[in-house]
Amino acid sequence: MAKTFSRKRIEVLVDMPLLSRIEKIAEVAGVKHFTILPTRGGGGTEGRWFDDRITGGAGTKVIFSAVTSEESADSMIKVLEPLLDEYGIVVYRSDVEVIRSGKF
Amino acid sequence: MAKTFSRKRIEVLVDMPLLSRIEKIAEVAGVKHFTILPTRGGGGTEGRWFDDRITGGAGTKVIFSAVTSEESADSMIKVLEPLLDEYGIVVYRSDVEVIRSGKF
Amino acid sequence: MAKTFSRKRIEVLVDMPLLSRIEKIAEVAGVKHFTILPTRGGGGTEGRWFDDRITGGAGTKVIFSAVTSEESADSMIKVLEPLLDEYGIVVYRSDVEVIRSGKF
Amino acid sequence: METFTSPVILFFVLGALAAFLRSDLTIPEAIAKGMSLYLMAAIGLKGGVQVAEAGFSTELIAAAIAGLILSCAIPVVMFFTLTGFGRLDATNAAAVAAHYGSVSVVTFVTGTEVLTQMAMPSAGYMVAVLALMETPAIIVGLVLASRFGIHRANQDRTELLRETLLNGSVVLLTGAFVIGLIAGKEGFEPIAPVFEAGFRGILCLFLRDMCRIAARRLREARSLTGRLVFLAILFPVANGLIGVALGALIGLDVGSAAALGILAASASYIAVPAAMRLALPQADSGLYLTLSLAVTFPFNVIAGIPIYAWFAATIVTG
Amino acid sequence: METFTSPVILFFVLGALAAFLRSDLTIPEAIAKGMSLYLMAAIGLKGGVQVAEAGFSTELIAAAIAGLILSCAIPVVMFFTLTGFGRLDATNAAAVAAHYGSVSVVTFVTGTEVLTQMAMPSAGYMVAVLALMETPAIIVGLVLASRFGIHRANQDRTELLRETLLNGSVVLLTGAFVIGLIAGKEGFEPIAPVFEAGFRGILCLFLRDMCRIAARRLREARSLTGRLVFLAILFPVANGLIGVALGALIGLDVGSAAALGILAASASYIAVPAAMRLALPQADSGLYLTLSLAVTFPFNVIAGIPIYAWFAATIVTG
Amino acid sequence: METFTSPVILFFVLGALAAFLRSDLTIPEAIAKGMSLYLMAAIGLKGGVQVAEAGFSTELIAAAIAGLILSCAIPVVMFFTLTGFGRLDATNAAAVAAHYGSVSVVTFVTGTEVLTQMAMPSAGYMVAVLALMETPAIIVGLVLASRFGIHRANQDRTELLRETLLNGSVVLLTGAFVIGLIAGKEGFEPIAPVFEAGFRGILCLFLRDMCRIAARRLREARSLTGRLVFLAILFPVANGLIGVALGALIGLDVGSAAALGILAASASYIAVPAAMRLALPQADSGLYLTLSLAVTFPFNVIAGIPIYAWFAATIVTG
Ligand SMILES: Nc1ncnc2c1ncn2[C@@H]1O[C@H](COP(=O)(O)O)[C@@H](O)[C@H]1O
Ligand SMILES: Nc1ncnc2c1ncn2[C@@H]1O[C@H](COP(=O)(O)O)[C@@H](O)[C@H]1O
Ligand SMILES: Nc1ncnc2c1ncn2[C@@H]1O[C@H](COP(=O)(O)O)[C@@H](O)[C@H]1O
Ligand code: NA
Ligand code: NA
Ligand code: NA
Repeated sequence: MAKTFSRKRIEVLVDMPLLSRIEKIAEVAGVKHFTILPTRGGGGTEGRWFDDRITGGAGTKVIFSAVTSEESADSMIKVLEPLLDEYGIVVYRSDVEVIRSGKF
Repeated sequence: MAKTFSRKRIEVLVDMPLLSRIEKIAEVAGVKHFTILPTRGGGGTEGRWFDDRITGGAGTKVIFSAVTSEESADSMIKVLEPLLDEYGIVVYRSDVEVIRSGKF
Repeated sequence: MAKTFSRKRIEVLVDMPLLSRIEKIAEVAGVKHFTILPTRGGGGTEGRWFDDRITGGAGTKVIFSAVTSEESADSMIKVLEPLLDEYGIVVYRSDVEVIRSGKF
Repeated sequence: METFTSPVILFFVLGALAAFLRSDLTIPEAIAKGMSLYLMAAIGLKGGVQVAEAGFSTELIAAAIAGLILSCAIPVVMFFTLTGFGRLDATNAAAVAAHYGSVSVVTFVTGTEVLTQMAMPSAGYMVAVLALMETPAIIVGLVLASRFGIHRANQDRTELLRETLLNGSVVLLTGAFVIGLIAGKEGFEPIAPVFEAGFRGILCLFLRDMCRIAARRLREARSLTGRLVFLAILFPVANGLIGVALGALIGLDVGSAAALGILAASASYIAVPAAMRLALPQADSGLYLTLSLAVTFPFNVIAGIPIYAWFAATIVTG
Repeated sequence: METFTSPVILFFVLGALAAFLRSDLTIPEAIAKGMSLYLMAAIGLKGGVQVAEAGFSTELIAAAIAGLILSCAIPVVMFFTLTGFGRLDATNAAAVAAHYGSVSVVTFVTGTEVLTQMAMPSAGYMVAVLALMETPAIIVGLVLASRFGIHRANQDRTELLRETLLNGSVVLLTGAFVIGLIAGKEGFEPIAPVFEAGFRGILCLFLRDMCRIAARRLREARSLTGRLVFLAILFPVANGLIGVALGALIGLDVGSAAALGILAASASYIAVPAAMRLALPQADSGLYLTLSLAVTFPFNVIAGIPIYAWFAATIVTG
Repeated sequence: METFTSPVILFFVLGALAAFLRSDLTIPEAIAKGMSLYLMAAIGLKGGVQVAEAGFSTELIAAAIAGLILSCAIPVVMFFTLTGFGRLDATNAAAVAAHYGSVSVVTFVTGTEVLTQMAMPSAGYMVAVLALMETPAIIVGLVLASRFGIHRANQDRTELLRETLLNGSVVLLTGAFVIGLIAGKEGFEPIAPVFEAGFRGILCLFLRDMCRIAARRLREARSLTGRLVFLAILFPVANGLIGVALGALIGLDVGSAAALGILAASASYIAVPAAMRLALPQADSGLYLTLSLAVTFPFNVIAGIPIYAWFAATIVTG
């Protein structure tokens, strides 16, 4: 078996205009590396939505995704928790294995 | 460590025209919140494919992704299982942690 | 609980021009099924980047994502490890459950 | 009457039909956004070239001041109506009010097309008024929210101000206007084919899609009440008529007075939603987008524009 | 001959070349889809304007009936040939057959361009025939599948019917046609630049890309057999010649008879695949898309259209 | 002077402004890519049609040979300057050098627009020279890297060669040129509206966006040193002047000599980065893209092109 190190992947589904806020929170929490993923739509308590760019991104959601240490993921979650409702974000994290411990 | 609750993330890779079917199955299984992710291509037993919109979506796949309770994920999987071949879908699920238990 | 089999999901974040290399490595490692996901940007040691297609894809990253057996994931990781720096790729894997053991 | 056989409006109706029938042929988002950029660059340029031709005038300045006054006064009146009759909380009321103080580029463009067809074209400087009216309402809305609603002290104000004032659509519109001013008619000629010829055709396709999205949004809307829908139709009419009257008062020609009414009546669905999502994240984005995009926008295109045009034709004495 | 030096066809060949050389410059999907929408809106409008000019005629009705008959008869004949000679199971045969009973918008558009260049333009009402022929074959295909193949009782029929009849391309095509009818020549003029001038250029770029995708699909195809490829070339020729003959029989002019042949010969790759994926998910989508998009489509553009045009010129007596 | 009131250049400046103000209105990537394809198809066609008109000439062959020599010699000289004065390692120096030996389509197109406006248009065959100059520098760069830098024996050479020679932009440019040659002026006419009229307008929008991306890249750049930025401005000037001189020497007309200078001065940001990422993955892609796209490209558009044009006007005796 390949030697791997365990890390956390944290994902935040967020409205486009609020992405820069999430990036700042991540930086403060020590999450320096991240990737932004697009979405095409979804459904929830507020009904079905689609990625319509008519509104110039105000109605579009993206996923902020970062593989990071448990501590950084923890401190990021702590900052995000009080903002969950206000920002309308969805946050979850999962276990991943990485090849090298240094980079994450 | 931040207090979190464990949930399941279920992902279904499905052809665009069949997405509405998956959404209906999810709703019946109690999965009320989901997000749709785009893909750009892939490869499998049927060869390499690309997201060509010439065919108006008939040849495009998207990922139905939902974080939900183990029970809902279970009942969704049970409905999907007999349809795997017919619909040509790929289904898998994984463990995730969420911050609040209520929403999922 | 639905009967499932455990597999590995391996994800490789890679620059568009190098994707074909990753596909070849995957094939040799026995990973025959994969899906390509788009990204919209990110940030790391080299600064913030965006998916600008001006450069015809040279500056765009995609995610190679495959659900596969532990052995295949392992052998893929072994081939990728020495290439991590040179290719500037990010690799991680996680546990997933699949419904049928045959297909993966 | 003629308005209704114009392909521009017919395509809009087709979009509405397609949406209510849940027909699925959508314009890809990238194309929609590209067309939106194109429309802004094109009207900016056209307006600038026209002003370069006609020269600056007192009407220009009067129209600009009138526009600014409207975009500050409208949100205040709306805010109190929304919290009172509309039963909205202060934060949501402020967010919605800001949308109606600002303007919609596509409504304006459709309006100028209709006015031109009715042989009462608006002056080129109205594009400058359009650009001026985009942002002040955002600031008024935020002031209202912080005074009567949730006050967030730890707001990053400079970030917000930059986002608001340097909003992409404002920069593009103003930039294209200035380019049109500098380049003038001769400079514009070589690039005219793209910016002039394509204009109405693109507008057709765009309206078809806007309407489809508006209808879909309406179908999926949840937090809408009858009172709010009523206000989202009443306000454009009131604002529109007041705008036309103000235009007539300050001596604008009939087309420009009608255009000022259209600007007053229209509600933003690009610049303001983005700013509100950032500055007032706790406000319900589904609500303000639905009111602005799915109620007021189609109302203005179908019924509002002819009303304001007719009113202008009635009160402005040639 | 001239056909082959036309830029429209040359760009198609360039696309084929680029694809077989595995050159990678692809049109982004959003643009491709946008161009496809544009082509449909443009031909719909043009056809409607032409009918508004020429008025309704008995030929229009005759052509419509002939088109409907063709789109119902073709799938039945094909179904039995595919299950027999083609060795396909009933479900796959039904799915493939439905594609050939329906039509391809881009083949039609390329065909009308070629016909115009050959000085035998087709009548404006052929666009209406095109719209009419899009969907009936889907229903015929599904009836065949449920009679001879897997019968799925728990099908959601209303959903399927809506998807099929209100398919986006049908709605856009029909809608644009009706708009053209209502607006007429004068209404069309202001929007003509986008819809007329751009036409052939866009078609060039689009064909380049279609061909690239077709060739890629062919390279990656797995379930293709020689017999199926043979049928995917034989059927367009047979259908095309029958279509032309039928057109001549009912008294269409030479261009319209050729256009009817082109419609009969062409196979759908937008509306039908989407409907089949939904209604017959167990059918192999790789198979029907490859036959329609990668075999029949290029065959028609390169060889089929000239053949049908020549046949029409031969049998229709001026 | 006139250059600076041209809308083409003004839109570029608007893009720069928007980017430095961090305004966010970006052209969607799909549209940007579509416009890039459009520009290549359009100049290819135009060039081909012009050569079809004028016929092949000795100047064409002389210009082609001069272009090839420049694209092979420039990377060699740059490589040693970059490893010496620039303090880069051999691999990065080779990657950067290859970019400057190759060419930028948008710089060329902007240049020909400016030259046409200055009444010194370049000959149609310069498009062929552009296509010829795209790839040789890649091979030179790789030879330099394997001789002086990391030598990777297990490289998949055929894959790389195919990627390089059949690079999409080369195929499209060459293909469109050949189509223009075959179709000639009459064949081009029906498709001209899209490819000619739209040209400058699209260029405006594209430049606006290019500049925005360049400025963003510059803001985010990390591995840039003063010495490298200096070289990224010095080299275009030197290469451009040498290119013009060579053009004058071999007897090109004033416009074509200026165009050869522009080609020599410009640096690739599409074909070469993709090839380098594949062939020299260990080279820093942030570095070469920033130098080429964010330093040299804007320098050439704003200052370089007028300089080379002026130099050509000075030394070429009519
Ligand atoms: N559990 C979940 N899994 C996946 N996506 C979710 C989930 N909850 C919310 N979302 C996404 O977030 C959006 C807003 O959620 P809500 O606030 O519940 O309407 C939804 O439309 C979904 O796209
Ligand atoms: N194990 C897997 N991991 C990721 N993607 C998969 C997997 N299996 C199938 N796919 C995707 O599903 C498509 C169809 O799979 P198949 O039916 O095996 O051809 C493939 O082209 C892949 O894009
Ligand atoms: N731990 C991580 N999680 C998510 N994305 C990452 C991570 N590390 C790197 N990336 C992505 O890979 C890109 C290059 O990483 P770097 O080499 O650190 O600059 C970054 O811009 C991110 O988009
Ligand atoms: Na307003
Ligand atoms: Na047919
Ligand atoms: Na060069």
